[in-house]
Amino acid sequence: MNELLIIRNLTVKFYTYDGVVQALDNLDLDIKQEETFGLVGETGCGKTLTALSILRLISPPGRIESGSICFNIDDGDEPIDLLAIGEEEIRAIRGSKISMIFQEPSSALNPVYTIGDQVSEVILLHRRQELVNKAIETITALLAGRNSLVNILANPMRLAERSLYQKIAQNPHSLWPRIVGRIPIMRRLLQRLKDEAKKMAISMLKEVEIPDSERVAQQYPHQLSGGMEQRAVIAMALACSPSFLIADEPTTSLDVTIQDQILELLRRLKSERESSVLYITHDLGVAAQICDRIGVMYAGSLCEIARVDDLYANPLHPYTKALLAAVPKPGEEPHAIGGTVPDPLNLPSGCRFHPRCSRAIGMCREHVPPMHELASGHFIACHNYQGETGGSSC
Amino acid sequence: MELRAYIVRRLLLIIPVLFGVTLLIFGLLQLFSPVERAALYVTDPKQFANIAEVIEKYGLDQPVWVQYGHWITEIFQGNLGWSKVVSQPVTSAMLNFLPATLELAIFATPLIIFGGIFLGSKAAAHKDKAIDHATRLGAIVGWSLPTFWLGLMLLMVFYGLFSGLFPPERLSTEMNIVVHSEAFTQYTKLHIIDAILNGNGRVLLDSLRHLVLPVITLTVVNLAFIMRLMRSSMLEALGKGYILTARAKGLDENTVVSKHARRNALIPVLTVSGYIFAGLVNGVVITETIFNYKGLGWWAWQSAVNLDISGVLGFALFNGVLFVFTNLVVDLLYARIDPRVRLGGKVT
Amino acid sequence: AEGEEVTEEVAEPPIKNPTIFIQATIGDAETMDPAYAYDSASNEQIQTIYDPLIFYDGASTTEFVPILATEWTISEDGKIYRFKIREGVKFHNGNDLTPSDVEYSFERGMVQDYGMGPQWMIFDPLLGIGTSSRTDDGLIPLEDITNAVEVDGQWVQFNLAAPYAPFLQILAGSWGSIVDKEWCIANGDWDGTQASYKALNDPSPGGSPLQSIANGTGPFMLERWDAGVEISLVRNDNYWGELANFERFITKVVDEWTTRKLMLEAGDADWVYVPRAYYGELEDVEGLTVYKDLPQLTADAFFFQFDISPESPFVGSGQLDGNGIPLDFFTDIDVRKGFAYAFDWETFINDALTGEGQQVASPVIEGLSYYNPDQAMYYYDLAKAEEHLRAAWGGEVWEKGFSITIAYNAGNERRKTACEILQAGLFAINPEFKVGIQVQQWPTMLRGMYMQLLPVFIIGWGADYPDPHNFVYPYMHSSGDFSEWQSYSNPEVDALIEQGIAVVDPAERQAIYYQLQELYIEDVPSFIVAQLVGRRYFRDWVQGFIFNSIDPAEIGHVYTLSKEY
Amino acid sequence: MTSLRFMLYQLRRNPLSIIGIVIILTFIIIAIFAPIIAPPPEGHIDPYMIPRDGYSPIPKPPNEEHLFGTTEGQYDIFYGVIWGTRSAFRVGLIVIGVVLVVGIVLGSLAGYFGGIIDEIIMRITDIFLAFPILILAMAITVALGPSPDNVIIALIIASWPSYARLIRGDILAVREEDYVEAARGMGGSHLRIITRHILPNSIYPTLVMASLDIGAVVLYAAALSFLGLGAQPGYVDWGQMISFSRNWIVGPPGNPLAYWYTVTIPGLFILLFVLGWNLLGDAFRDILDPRLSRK
Amino acid sequence: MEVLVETRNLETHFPILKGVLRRPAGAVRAVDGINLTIGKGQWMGLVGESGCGKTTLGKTLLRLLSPTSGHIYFDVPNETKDEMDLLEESAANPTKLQALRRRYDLATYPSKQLKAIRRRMQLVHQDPYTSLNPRMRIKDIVAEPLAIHKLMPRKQIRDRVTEILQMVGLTDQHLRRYPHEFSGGQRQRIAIARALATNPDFIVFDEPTSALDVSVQAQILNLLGQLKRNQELTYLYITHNLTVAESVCDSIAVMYVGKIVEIGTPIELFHSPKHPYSQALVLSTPIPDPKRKRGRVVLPGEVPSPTNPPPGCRFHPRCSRTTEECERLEPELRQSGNTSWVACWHPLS
Ligand SMILES: Nc1ncnc2c1ncn2[C@@H]1O[C@H](COP(=O)(O)OP(=O)(O)OP(=O)(O)O)[C@@H](O)[C@H]1O
Ligand SMILES: Nc1ncnc2c1ncn2[C@@H]1O[C@H](COP(=O)(O)OP(=O)(O)OP(=O)(O)O)[C@@H](O)[C@H]1O
Ligand SMILES: [Mg+2]
Ligand SMILES: [Mg+2]
Repeated sequence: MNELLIIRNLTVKFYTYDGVVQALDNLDLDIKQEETFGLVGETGCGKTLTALSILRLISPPGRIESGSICFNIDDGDEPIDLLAIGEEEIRAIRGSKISMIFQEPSSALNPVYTIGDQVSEVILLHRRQELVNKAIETITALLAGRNSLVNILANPMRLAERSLYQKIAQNPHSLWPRIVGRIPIMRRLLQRLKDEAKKMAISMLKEVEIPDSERVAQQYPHQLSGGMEQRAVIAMALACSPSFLIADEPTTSLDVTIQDQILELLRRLKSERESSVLYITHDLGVAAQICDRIGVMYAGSLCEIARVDDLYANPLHPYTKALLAAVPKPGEEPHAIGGTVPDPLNLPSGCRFHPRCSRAIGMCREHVPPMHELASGHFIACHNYQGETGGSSC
Repeated sequence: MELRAYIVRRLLLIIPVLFGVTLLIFGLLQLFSPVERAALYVTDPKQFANIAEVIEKYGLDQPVWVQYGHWITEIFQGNLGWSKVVSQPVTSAMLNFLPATLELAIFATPLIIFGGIFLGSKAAAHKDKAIDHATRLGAIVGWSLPTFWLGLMLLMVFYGLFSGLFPPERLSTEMNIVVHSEAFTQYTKLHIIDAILNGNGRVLLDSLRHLVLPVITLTVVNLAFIMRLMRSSMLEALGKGYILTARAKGLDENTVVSKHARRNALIPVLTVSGYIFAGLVNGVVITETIFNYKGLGWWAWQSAVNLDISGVLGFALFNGVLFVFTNLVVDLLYARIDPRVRLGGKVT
Repeated sequence: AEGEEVTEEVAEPPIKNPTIFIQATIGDAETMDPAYAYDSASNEQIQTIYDPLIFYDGASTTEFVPILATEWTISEDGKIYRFKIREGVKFHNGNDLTPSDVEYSFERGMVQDYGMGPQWMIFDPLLGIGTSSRTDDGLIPLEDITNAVEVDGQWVQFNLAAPYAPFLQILAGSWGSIVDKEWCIANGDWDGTQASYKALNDPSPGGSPLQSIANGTGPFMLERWDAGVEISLVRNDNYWGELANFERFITKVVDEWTTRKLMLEAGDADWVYVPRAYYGELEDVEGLTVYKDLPQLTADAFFFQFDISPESPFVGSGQLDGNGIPLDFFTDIDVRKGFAYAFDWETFINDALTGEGQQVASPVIEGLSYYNPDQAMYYYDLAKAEEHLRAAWGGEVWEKGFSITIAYNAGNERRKTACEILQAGLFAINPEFKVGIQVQQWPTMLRGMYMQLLPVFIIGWGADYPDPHNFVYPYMHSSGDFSEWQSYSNPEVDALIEQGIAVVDPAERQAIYYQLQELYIEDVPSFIVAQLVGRRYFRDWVQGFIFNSIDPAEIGHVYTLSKEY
Repeated sequence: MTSLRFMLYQLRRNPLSIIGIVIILTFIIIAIFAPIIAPPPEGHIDPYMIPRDGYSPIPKPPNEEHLFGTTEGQYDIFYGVIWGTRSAFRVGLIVIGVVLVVGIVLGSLAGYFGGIIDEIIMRITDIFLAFPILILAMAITVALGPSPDNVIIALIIASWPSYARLIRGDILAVREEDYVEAARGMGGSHLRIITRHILPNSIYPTLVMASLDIGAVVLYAAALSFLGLGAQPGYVDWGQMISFSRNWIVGPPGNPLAYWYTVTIPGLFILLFVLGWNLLGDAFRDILDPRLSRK
Repeated sequence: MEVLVETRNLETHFPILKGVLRRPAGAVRAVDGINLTIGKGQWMGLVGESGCGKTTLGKTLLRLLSPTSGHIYFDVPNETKDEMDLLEESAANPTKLQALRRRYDLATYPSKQLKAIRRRMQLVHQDPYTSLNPRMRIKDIVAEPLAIHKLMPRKQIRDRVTEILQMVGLTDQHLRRYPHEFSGGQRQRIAIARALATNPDFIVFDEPTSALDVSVQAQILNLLGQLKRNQELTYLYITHNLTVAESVCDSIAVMYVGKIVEIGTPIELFHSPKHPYSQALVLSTPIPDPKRKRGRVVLPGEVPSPTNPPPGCRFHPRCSRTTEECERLEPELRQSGNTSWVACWHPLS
């Protein structure tokens, strides 16, 4: 399987008044084609930041300090470094090739626009060519229609529309739509595109199993339940069939039964579209259910990456182990991890987990453990396993 | 639909408020003793001989509620009393002076609102850049400026150094004669509009010239207010989740700001438009006074300093009513912009 | 020398608005109804729109020229005045002037008798001093009014209740304007009936049918009254006499001095009202003509309260213990004299009035008949003041000191300064003489005077007609406007005043008024702070200004003015 | 203590707020040392009345005797602006102080208890809020008669409703907070809940507004004085001093700016005073903004 | 088993105001007829989906909300309860009934009487970031209940505060700090300390760990278990996390739209749920074990609005076993085993 996304040495810092926060520290991560990669970890460990970095959406005072994020747009092409391309290019990728679902559906939707508007916005933006072609088709069909009075009156207008759309079709970057869009009355000429986009949006809503999607398209976010909102957000993210979908805790604010529905939906859509997913969660249960591979994060860096069965059956890193032990199980008291998550302004030296680690050795205090492959597909960053290959140590 | 009930409720609430407004105003009137109130009719001590007669004639020594009854009945008949300073009934004084103030407001309000919104969003979109600092500083200084002082400073410059460029009053003498001549029809009494309707460029130019200084004075302070508010609410809107969503969609920054952030940022701005209105009225009083621009504000000031109680109270009442209705309009606009209000769910 | 002349001619700017006379003043007219109007702004407009029977001859206040009356006679006993009415005069609406219009004008005035209007001046001579249409028993009979003025052919006769020396002066005022009977009745004014008398008597402000409309015989006609903004009069091209020099006469209300000043400097106004404080500012401005030292028939005075109300908050402890004054404090003449000597006229006139004023002894001020220029008066002399105050109240005042509060009306800086000067003078004599100064709203101050709350107050009187009676009565008569408030009463003075108005012989009158002036100084019920003298600033292209001290208009009669170099 | 130190730290960080602090401190010093900076002349009875040097109406330009010149009527501008600081503080602090107390009491009653009390109080505020502050204050001063005290009363009457409203709103928000419910669950009395839990957490926006409003109140008072509805002539009051300059805006034709000092100097004092409070209030707002405070 | 808390037909409705006059037009029936018995020393779990009324029930039990109808008995002998029921049925002696209710029925307590009982029951909120007054120091927060109830002189309060803080794993150093200086887990400990201050008998926990990370959640759960053992406490533990409830509770009540649909021990509930809703809940709970993929039945639809719940069994629109009976009649909560109750016409077996 090919790598879809390769993150190398990603470092993100926040320059706050109180000091510099090293939020991501030399993060390395590969995501393969058509896989679901889970990113788990406690609050504040940098999961969301990793996702935002991929889309280059980190806003001040945060800054991507170094690293590269290579993304394979189409099979075979040279992968491009998302951090090196221009603003225009990254915008063309956002929402069409890579899209994102946010944690809180109610805040991810703009309260003053209808669901339909918000979904069709992304379609209008990235699938213009398609829309234009469809529109031209419709107009041509209309022009060929019967010579009724209405048609006679409307045809000149339609001709103008068609020539405008043809101009756009010939040159997608043509300035025409922008010019026309600015002029109040002329704006109507673009209405057909919007209508087409609306139609596509509605079919998209249908696809995410929203009942009565025509009506929902005309509703405002506050009129929907959390589960429906999240479906709308998913529809928005998938509207342009991205090859890479980032889902940042998409079910955390939902109930288990609804969560179940959403997970099922994501699973289905993913397999239908053959895309890759970066699934961020802090729920180890959910991760176990949906991911192919999992990366465990702690305080801005990854400590273990493994296939899902491998990780749950055979966790190696002390943090992973502790995390799994902390999950409540019937009949037994959960095992707590001692200590607290470090202050991001004041990260411990060496391995960031060492103050809480029962197996910390002298080296842990001074050196950051590098990530290495212990068994095939099982990566770990811990001094305890340095030099070993394969097998388990405990 | 809930919205309709909401509007009806708002309209019904206006009744007790207006009733309270009349009570408050009448209460203020009671701060004067009967002799003093009678003396309000007196401009010269020689007229004072008949004071007892005046007290009796106007029933100034009657019980408060009887007086209130009379007063409110008169008000219901549209009689707000006699405005001494302009020698006409208060109602017709208001009608006569309204066009001038309206003309001022017609120019100042869009400047304030659109200017404030534009600059505020610009500043927020370029947070911590030079333009942001400049607007912030401008806003805070502008907001601290005493209107009357600004007016006087403008006077100092434009009457003293560039005298004649932006003259006082509403029209020059010649143009005033033109406006009142038979050849010129006063459709609206708003000179600008009338000039356009009559196709008279000279009147148009002249009245514009006369508007410049008052409009500047009126605009600066309120513009600063809106600008500040817009900036902060824009910043807040820009921090919301849906902005991130919009960016993640691949929208360019301009669209993100103008489509997604601005509309939401406008909501808090709208809720304070009542204050803008109040600011305008406050400003109008001072501005018109300074520039001898004969409008409602000038009249209110004249009434106040000349103790023309009917004038002051009439103006206050007029304002009260206008303000209550302005707020109603604001509420409706609010409902228009924010679907959460329009479609129920957040109506409080 | 030749070159110089040329430059001078070039320096003369072209006349702005040559066919219009524009004045900028403060305060708008209150009404256009001649019977109702009692403020100079209204009077000024009315006297250009309407004509009286007679008018002052130029600057004189005692000589008259015929206007709507071509001739007049006064009976021997001074009780019957007859006027022959001019023929061929038309009102602005085209109606002819008839003697019955004249009769109607005066009777209508008395019928209306606005409580705070000028009609007392008509009632006084025609129906006896102190009368008005309203009595405790209701309105006086209509016959009393209609009998007072009678038409006799082309003549109109006034039947006076008693001789009344200044009657002609009264007729020359704007309340003597002649209105069009027919037009008035058509506009809802008095139609001669009792019912209409009742309905129209003592209207509320603005309640007169003629409030904002006008139809006179005067040289100008009311074109537009934009209340609070401006009044525009146009020339009456059918005027019976010579036509006025201007097509329009515009009066703008401009409260802001700076604006008025700029208007005058730019020539946008031909005359503006200049508060005396700003005389200096116009001193060196080119293109202006100034008329100086014009005595005004108005005088401010400090009044002492002889019987302070026990409710007064201005008497401190209410006792002579250094922290207040007793309620009858000013009944001691030494106190009054001490106060009078403690006032520094020189400073007041030179500083506060910038020299534009003069000290006068009594209410009979310069410009009135029988003014005695040689009357002795008080002067600033702290030693004399001390002498009197030491003597006052058996020396107790000096020993314990006192504390009082004096009041002036808000907005009158001149009076405030006068109070401060008095305060400083008394303080300089004895630091225990503490005078507080209280600013009061006009109605509050009126109430204070009326209810006798104010121990000392400063206020002034302006002439209604140029006769000493109009001044001695309010200042000195026990039922005069001010002296009644003061509870000042001197039977000798009262008798003299009543005699003074009833005699016709000028010599006799002179003796009486000289004696009153003397008595005023002796008694010091109040003391005059100053008689103002004023200035008029015109554009230099305005010609024909005639100063008459009684003229309500500061520009004089616009009819006499013209614009030319 | 910690939060105070934190606040000071934040204040220090913001250069504009430093300027604000410096301005206000300067004014405080001026107000305290007014008798030393501008000593009243001997025999001057009331130090709150500006001493006059003669009675001439024509202003005199700055000279040795009168540092900032004199206004019309020969009131000393320097003395006036220095002592005017005191009356500015007096108006600002008294009005805001009283309004805060009234607003807190009524706002708490309305916000905490809700129901009919709320309805009544809010309708009353509606009535008052139907008037722009300046207009209502204008009407009240006219009715009470102009004097510095009446200006204060008028401004209090005109401005308490907005405070009551603001506090009510904030209390409504805080009333539903979990810690308030926790206090109720412990059996805490209404008074205790209001004073210990609700007010400390809802009062800050109001305090910010109050600090901003001190400037605004002084502006209103000055505007009233300017319109001739404030103190009696000669009282140490900036607004009134500007009104003295009103007829001297434009000098004689050759020298239009001859009397610049009469309007510029008192105006600058007002501007700086208001600006100082605004800067300070702004800084406070930034600091107390929950989004900016540390987690 | 000795009963500590018992509710009978407890209902809490929130009126919905509508129209011009803001008249009530319907109600949110958040708690709609609940009979729940919690034994002394029991750790009772309450699970259900968002909005089903868990919090409302918890708060009503503590009388932080006033019930619309029904009775709440706190530490009342069974005989008294029965007596009251009898009296009510017979309507024989209304005055006596009223007197008894005044005395024993928490639902009718006036606020004065409530204060006394508040000492004995406490609430711990879901979000430790909002449940502590940000402007009070820790020592004042924990001391506040003691001060309110004037349980001890001032001097002793300090010692007691230290003692309680130690009990929840905090030290003296923390006394003078403000809440924002603590992490979420520590804050929740402080909230627990505050609840413990007055030595209560009964504590309601409203999702105390849902805002916390798993590792911290484990700490808190351990602490709760420990405290319960040492202090003889009774818990009502509200959660939507079934795994947590399963691991710690003695008994679990499942709530659906204002009603309790099933009560049982964790083992019963997880291994043989009787109500189809409980079953769906159990099945949709993700298990942190990729190998244990359950037989998945995705529950269709959403939780109905409590404003107008479906007639009959509230679950019938989402249930696969619906019959005509379910649509018409509302099932009662019936005992189905020793420790289990269920409200279903067709319970699973
Ligand atoms: N605006 C900011 N200023 C300072 N630090 C920030 C900012 N935003 C994020 N960080 C830092 O970045 C770290 C990672 O944040 P991120 O949102 O990626 O965490 P997360 O793992 O997604 O947590 P959660 O599970 O709560 O969503 C945080 O610990 C915080 O210290
Ligand atoms: N004060 C209130 N006024 C009106 N409705 C309320 C109020 N409090 C709660 N509700 C409604 O009552 C229902 C039950 O709410 P409750 O908070 O008890 O649910 P919950 O089970 O605790 O949910 P969650 O898991 O989200 O905390 C909800 O529909 C809610 O909207
Ligand atoms: Mg996150
Ligand atoms: Mg809850």
